[in-house]
Amino acid sequence: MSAHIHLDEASIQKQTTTLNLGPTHPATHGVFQNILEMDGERIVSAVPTVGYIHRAFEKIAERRPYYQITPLTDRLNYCSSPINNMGWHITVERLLGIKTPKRVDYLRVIIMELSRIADHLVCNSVIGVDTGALTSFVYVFEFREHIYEIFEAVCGSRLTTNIGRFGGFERNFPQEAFDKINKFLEAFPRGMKEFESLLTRNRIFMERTMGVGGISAERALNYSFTGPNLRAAGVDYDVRVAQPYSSYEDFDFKIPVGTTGDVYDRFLVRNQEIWESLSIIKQALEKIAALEAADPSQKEVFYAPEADKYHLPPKEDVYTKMEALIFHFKMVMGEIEVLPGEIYSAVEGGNGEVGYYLISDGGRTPYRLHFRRPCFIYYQAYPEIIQGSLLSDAVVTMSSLNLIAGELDA
Amino acid sequence: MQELTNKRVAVDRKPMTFMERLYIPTIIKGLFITVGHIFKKPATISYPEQQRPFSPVFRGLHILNRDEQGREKCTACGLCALSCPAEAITMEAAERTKGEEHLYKEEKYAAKYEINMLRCIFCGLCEEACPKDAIYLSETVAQANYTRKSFIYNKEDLLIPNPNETH
Amino acid sequence: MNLHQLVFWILSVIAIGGALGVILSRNPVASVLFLIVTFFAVSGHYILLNAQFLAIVNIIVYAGAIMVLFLYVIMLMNLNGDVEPQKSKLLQFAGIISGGILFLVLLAAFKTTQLSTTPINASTSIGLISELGQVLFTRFVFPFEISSILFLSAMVGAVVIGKKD
Amino acid sequence: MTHEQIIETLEAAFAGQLSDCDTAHGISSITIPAAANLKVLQFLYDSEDMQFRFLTDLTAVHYPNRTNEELCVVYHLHSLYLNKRLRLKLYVPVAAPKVFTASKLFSGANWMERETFDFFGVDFVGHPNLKRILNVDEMDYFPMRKEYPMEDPTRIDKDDEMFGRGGTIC
Amino acid sequence: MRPVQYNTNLKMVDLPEGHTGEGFFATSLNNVIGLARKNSIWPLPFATSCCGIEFMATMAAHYDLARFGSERLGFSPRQCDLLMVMGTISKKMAPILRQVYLQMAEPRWVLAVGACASSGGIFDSYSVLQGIDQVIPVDVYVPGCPPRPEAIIDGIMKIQELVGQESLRRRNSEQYKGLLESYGIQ
Amino acid sequence: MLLLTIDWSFIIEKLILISVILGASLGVATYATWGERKVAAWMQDRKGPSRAGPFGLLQPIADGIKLFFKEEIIPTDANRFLFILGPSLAMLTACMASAVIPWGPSIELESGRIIALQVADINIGILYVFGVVSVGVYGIMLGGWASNNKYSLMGSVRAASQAISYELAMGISLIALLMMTGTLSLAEIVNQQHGFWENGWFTWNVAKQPLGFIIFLVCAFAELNRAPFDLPEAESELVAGYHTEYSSMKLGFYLFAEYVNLFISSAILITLFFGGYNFPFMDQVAGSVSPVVFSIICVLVLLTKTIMMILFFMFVRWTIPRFRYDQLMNLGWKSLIPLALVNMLITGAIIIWVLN
Repeated sequence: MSAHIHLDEASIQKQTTTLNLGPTHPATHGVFQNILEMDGERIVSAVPTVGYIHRAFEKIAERRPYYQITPLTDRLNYCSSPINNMGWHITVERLLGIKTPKRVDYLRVIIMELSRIADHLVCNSVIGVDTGALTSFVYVFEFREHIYEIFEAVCGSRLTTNIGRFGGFERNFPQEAFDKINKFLEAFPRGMKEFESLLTRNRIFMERTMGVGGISAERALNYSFTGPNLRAAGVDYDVRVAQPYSSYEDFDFKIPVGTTGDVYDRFLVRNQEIWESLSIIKQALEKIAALEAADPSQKEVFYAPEADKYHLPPKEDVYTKMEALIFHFKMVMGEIEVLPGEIYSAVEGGNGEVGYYLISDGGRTPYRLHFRRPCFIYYQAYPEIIQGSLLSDAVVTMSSLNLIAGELDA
Repeated sequence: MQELTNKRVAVDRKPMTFMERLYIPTIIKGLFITVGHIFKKPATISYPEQQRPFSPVFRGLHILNRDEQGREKCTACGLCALSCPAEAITMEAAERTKGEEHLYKEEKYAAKYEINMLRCIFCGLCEEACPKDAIYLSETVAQANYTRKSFIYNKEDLLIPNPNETH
Repeated sequence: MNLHQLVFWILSVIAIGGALGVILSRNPVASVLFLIVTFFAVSGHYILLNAQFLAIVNIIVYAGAIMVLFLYVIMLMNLNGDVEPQKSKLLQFAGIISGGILFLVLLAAFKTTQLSTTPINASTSIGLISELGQVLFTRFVFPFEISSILFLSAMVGAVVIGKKD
Repeated sequence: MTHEQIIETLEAAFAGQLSDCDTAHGISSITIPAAANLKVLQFLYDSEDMQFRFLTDLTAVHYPNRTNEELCVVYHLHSLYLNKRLRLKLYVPVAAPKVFTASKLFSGANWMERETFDFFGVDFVGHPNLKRILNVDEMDYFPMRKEYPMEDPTRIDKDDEMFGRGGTIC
Repeated sequence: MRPVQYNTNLKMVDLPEGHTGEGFFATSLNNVIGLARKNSIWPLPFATSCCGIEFMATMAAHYDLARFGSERLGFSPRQCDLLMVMGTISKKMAPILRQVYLQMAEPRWVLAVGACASSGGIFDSYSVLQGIDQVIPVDVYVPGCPPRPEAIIDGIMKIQELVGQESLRRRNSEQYKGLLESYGIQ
Repeated sequence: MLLLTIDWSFIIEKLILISVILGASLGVATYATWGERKVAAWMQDRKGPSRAGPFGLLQPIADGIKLFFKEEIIPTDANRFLFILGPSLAMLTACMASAVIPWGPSIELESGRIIALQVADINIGILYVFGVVSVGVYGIMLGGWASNNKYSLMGSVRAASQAISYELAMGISLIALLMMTGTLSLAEIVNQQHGFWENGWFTWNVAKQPLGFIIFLVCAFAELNRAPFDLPEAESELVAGYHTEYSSMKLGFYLFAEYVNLFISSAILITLFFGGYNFPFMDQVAGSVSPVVFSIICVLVLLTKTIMMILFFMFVRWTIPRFRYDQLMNLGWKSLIPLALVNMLITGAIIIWVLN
């Protein structure tokens, strides 16, 4: 008879055992490691380890021309890559002082809100999966598939979109994209209601999430929480409202806030934000229609006119005109004129404030680019949040924080 | 915490009603939804028998363009390789010699043109960078394969069929 | 030897072997498993006596519930040969002496008992549930109720102990 | 309160210690001496009419050309009360990059400082657990410093021909 | 716009050597087992990043990996047949990946999904492993960043092809042992 | 006593019956795995297995063959004997419980010989089932513990405590039923539910004991370790729970035992509460067909009902989230047991004051 599970002296003394949760545990999204000190099923303390998919984004960004950083940002929070793309573009535009036309802003808002919906859907359905309700997850993915189709119609790619360029978009939205958006807006509310009624008022789900993984507003602020996780704790801080970008000030929407910051609050806040995003998309479509009705030439506006210096010339000109060809070469080489400067600019990502701290020395590549990654910040509060809760709670808490590994580890 | 904006609205977190405490009514409600889905048409597209239509701008496997006379358009300027964030494109330029006008459109051409599809991230920057209308990303999904070598697509794999030869 | 006797002997061997296994095996988990085997053999004996109810209750309660709890505790305590403190030689010697004395006493007691030569010629339904219930609630109603009070107090005690301060 | 007023208040409190105060792209940027970082942060945190109680971000920048102040540690603070952002910078020499830790004031600074240590080797004095966070513990250099190339110099596994680098890209 | 819609020059490669040991003369038992195995590939999703999300889409209603008998995800390496590595594997993660591979029961297959897992993709940096085939043997690579679900299904079908034709003796063959030894396994 | 007189034809008859029942329950269980995958797929707007044979019907066979030919791994630190004993016990107990289920009415042959479609009509049939089920937990416990893995250990600890807790409520809820039927024999209980409607009320026990049925059903979910009570193998928490370390056919046994159990418990539920093989207008049908055909109809009725029950188990599994450990214990000890006790008291009161 072999000796069974070995415990070290210290844990025998304390009557606890250590449990290694992750990095390949199904609940840890494949990359987080937690060394839990357990008393039965109760967690006494947790030591998280990160960095299992550290990819050196910031180092790579220092060696790439500005336009080649867009694909990098895709892979930060890959559940809502377009927001990251546009956050990066807005950062550079702010540094360059480009003013984007309203139509571009609204188109961006549509894309960003669609990706916010996609992001929140993943998070909330993964809470469902971690509590054992798999079916809602599959329903949700049907609608994510619709959103993917919209992205694909706009830019040709589903997940890592590389959507948009400095000053606007690569090309105008095809009619197909608008049709798909309208179809989505029609079909989605019913599916969303189904999703909500499967979980929201289900007693098993409520009891599993209420009072679990809570964090007070003070602690959340002290930990620099942002986004839905901060709002669930009761602080109505939203970058879209506090420091509007991309004409968010034109839109009328609410900021849902919770009270206790527990898993259930986060779930509800995200669900509510999905509804708000839907209303924003509808408003944006109306505003675009109004713009186009007032001035039919608006239909062709998809990038800022003064961004000509930073936007690739039209292909026809490149094929035919010499100046355009030379300019095209310069652009692709990355020789655009970016003035030396320093900027911090933030957008409300699917998961909180995504910040870009960019230092330019006037060269072809950024001198330094630092990403403020909300997940990185949430995860360090994780041990404090789960202390004293059960193993099952820890799992649900992790998914409710919506930790995206790519964003966390950079 | 004081209010920062006038846009805040609290989420609906009302306590459970008696019916909800009984478990069973909500479970039955849930069952109605999920069982109802049994009678819906499945959303599944039976790939590979059925193909899902890709958008016309889809970024898939690359193609190298020819002009109407079947000449290769690529002039080996290297912009695509330069703009590739994954550094997946390799090319070697060569001068067109006399008698090759029917093969190559420009005076320079790519003697070797290779894309490492394993490295490629299908971002479409090469297509944007091309000043000669030569490289495009097609509506084809790159195939899975057994060896790493088989992902080096060379010029022959990328060139579109010659319009003069096929007919 | 008829079939009945054959089964009896087989079950007896299993029961005694299992019982020996309980005390001889070094591993507590194995001991528990041997005990379960013993219970099954004893239940077999009950069935031979046509006491099916007793047999199955023996399995449900002892093998199915109590031994599960035993096993549960033993698993969690992670007992094994390394952890178990070695008993001193003196203690082992004392154990042998006292065990031997107990054995002698038992032997003496059995020697004087008269084996009833006539088998109990009760109805075949003696071990069945309805008969058992009749007897329990009429002849043995007082001990039955007393024992239920005993169990109740044991439960209260367990709750009190189990409650954390 | 405007950015100018914030800077004025700070200058009044820390006379002669601040430098390079300017406001661009909606953020005031102030350079403070390395030794005074905790005092400034505490002052901003405690000040009732500013309430800079939210540490948005903490990182570092490496300027190899600035002698004796090669590493620049950058704090981004946010006052939710004023809805204003503030950038604090401090410079330390790369030979002895010692900065006091802000993790006592902001719990969130803990990992941000570990990350900065991991990337740049900034030594946060008083940090409860200053060790590498994203990279493997065995790593013996600070990869984000400018002198290190993007690729791992110790790598032997690279096959240039396979990775599209063997050709002649101009 | 594009001159043609599709690239028709898709590269096809024959099965790698050593899989079809008995070749044409495979016994019928071999065939039956191969058929069974190929229709019951339980994947172990080693999903670290973006490709994991696309994998979820593959599992979901529109693509439904269940059609291939592969919907039973096992998170315990012992129970799975196919290790699907999806996403960037950093140097910190590499030993763990290897450990998971070692814990799997034979016969086991490895599918490298996406550019990062197959070759490192755009992350040619100090911290990223340039392809998982440096630590474990890979059977099929799926290109794309992330690959569309179609491509992932394609990869699984390639694996099926491999599984269906694999001879029962392959795992005991000298060639296979040599392959594992070249990775320092056993 | 049966054992004293050896009636060879009787033994042969029983042997045939046992092998048929075993074969049938294994077959149903096999296709229950297929059914589960299909049901899950349909509920999720998917198609489900479709490539292995027509409609994916060969899927379970493919899984079986694959598992059979997979490498056996016994972890070095595991207790070898118990590691193998675990799945064997699980499979054994799963198959044993089917012995007392009456699959159809007795067939009276022309020779006068009566063939009972029940392996053993012991007069304590229900208790026998309980006995087998209570032993069944050893399979999971031993397997989980012997694996020498902390997740497995937690899974087996959860399984044991869950089984013990819910057996109590299950037993008490059944006592109320037994008070009404006055017998422990399953054959007798089924006979009492003859037909469908009699004396102005339904004959099936579900109409007489609705509360008892619900409690029994919930406990059956718990005993089966099925969602929402699948804590012992909770995928997102314990990786694969007690069978984390199992590979190959030993894993197959565990997975398969779960489905055999599912089939048997559904059959028992049907027998106890939904009239077993009884169906409306059965007397009329019995009058118009030969006894053998009638028996076959009865068996088919029972199987249909059982399959409906299995489907119900599956629907629930794919709909609701999983309980947490403390919720599970609260539900068992603080809700179900008191409810079952109340149910028992009410039943007793009704029997004494209303029915007499």
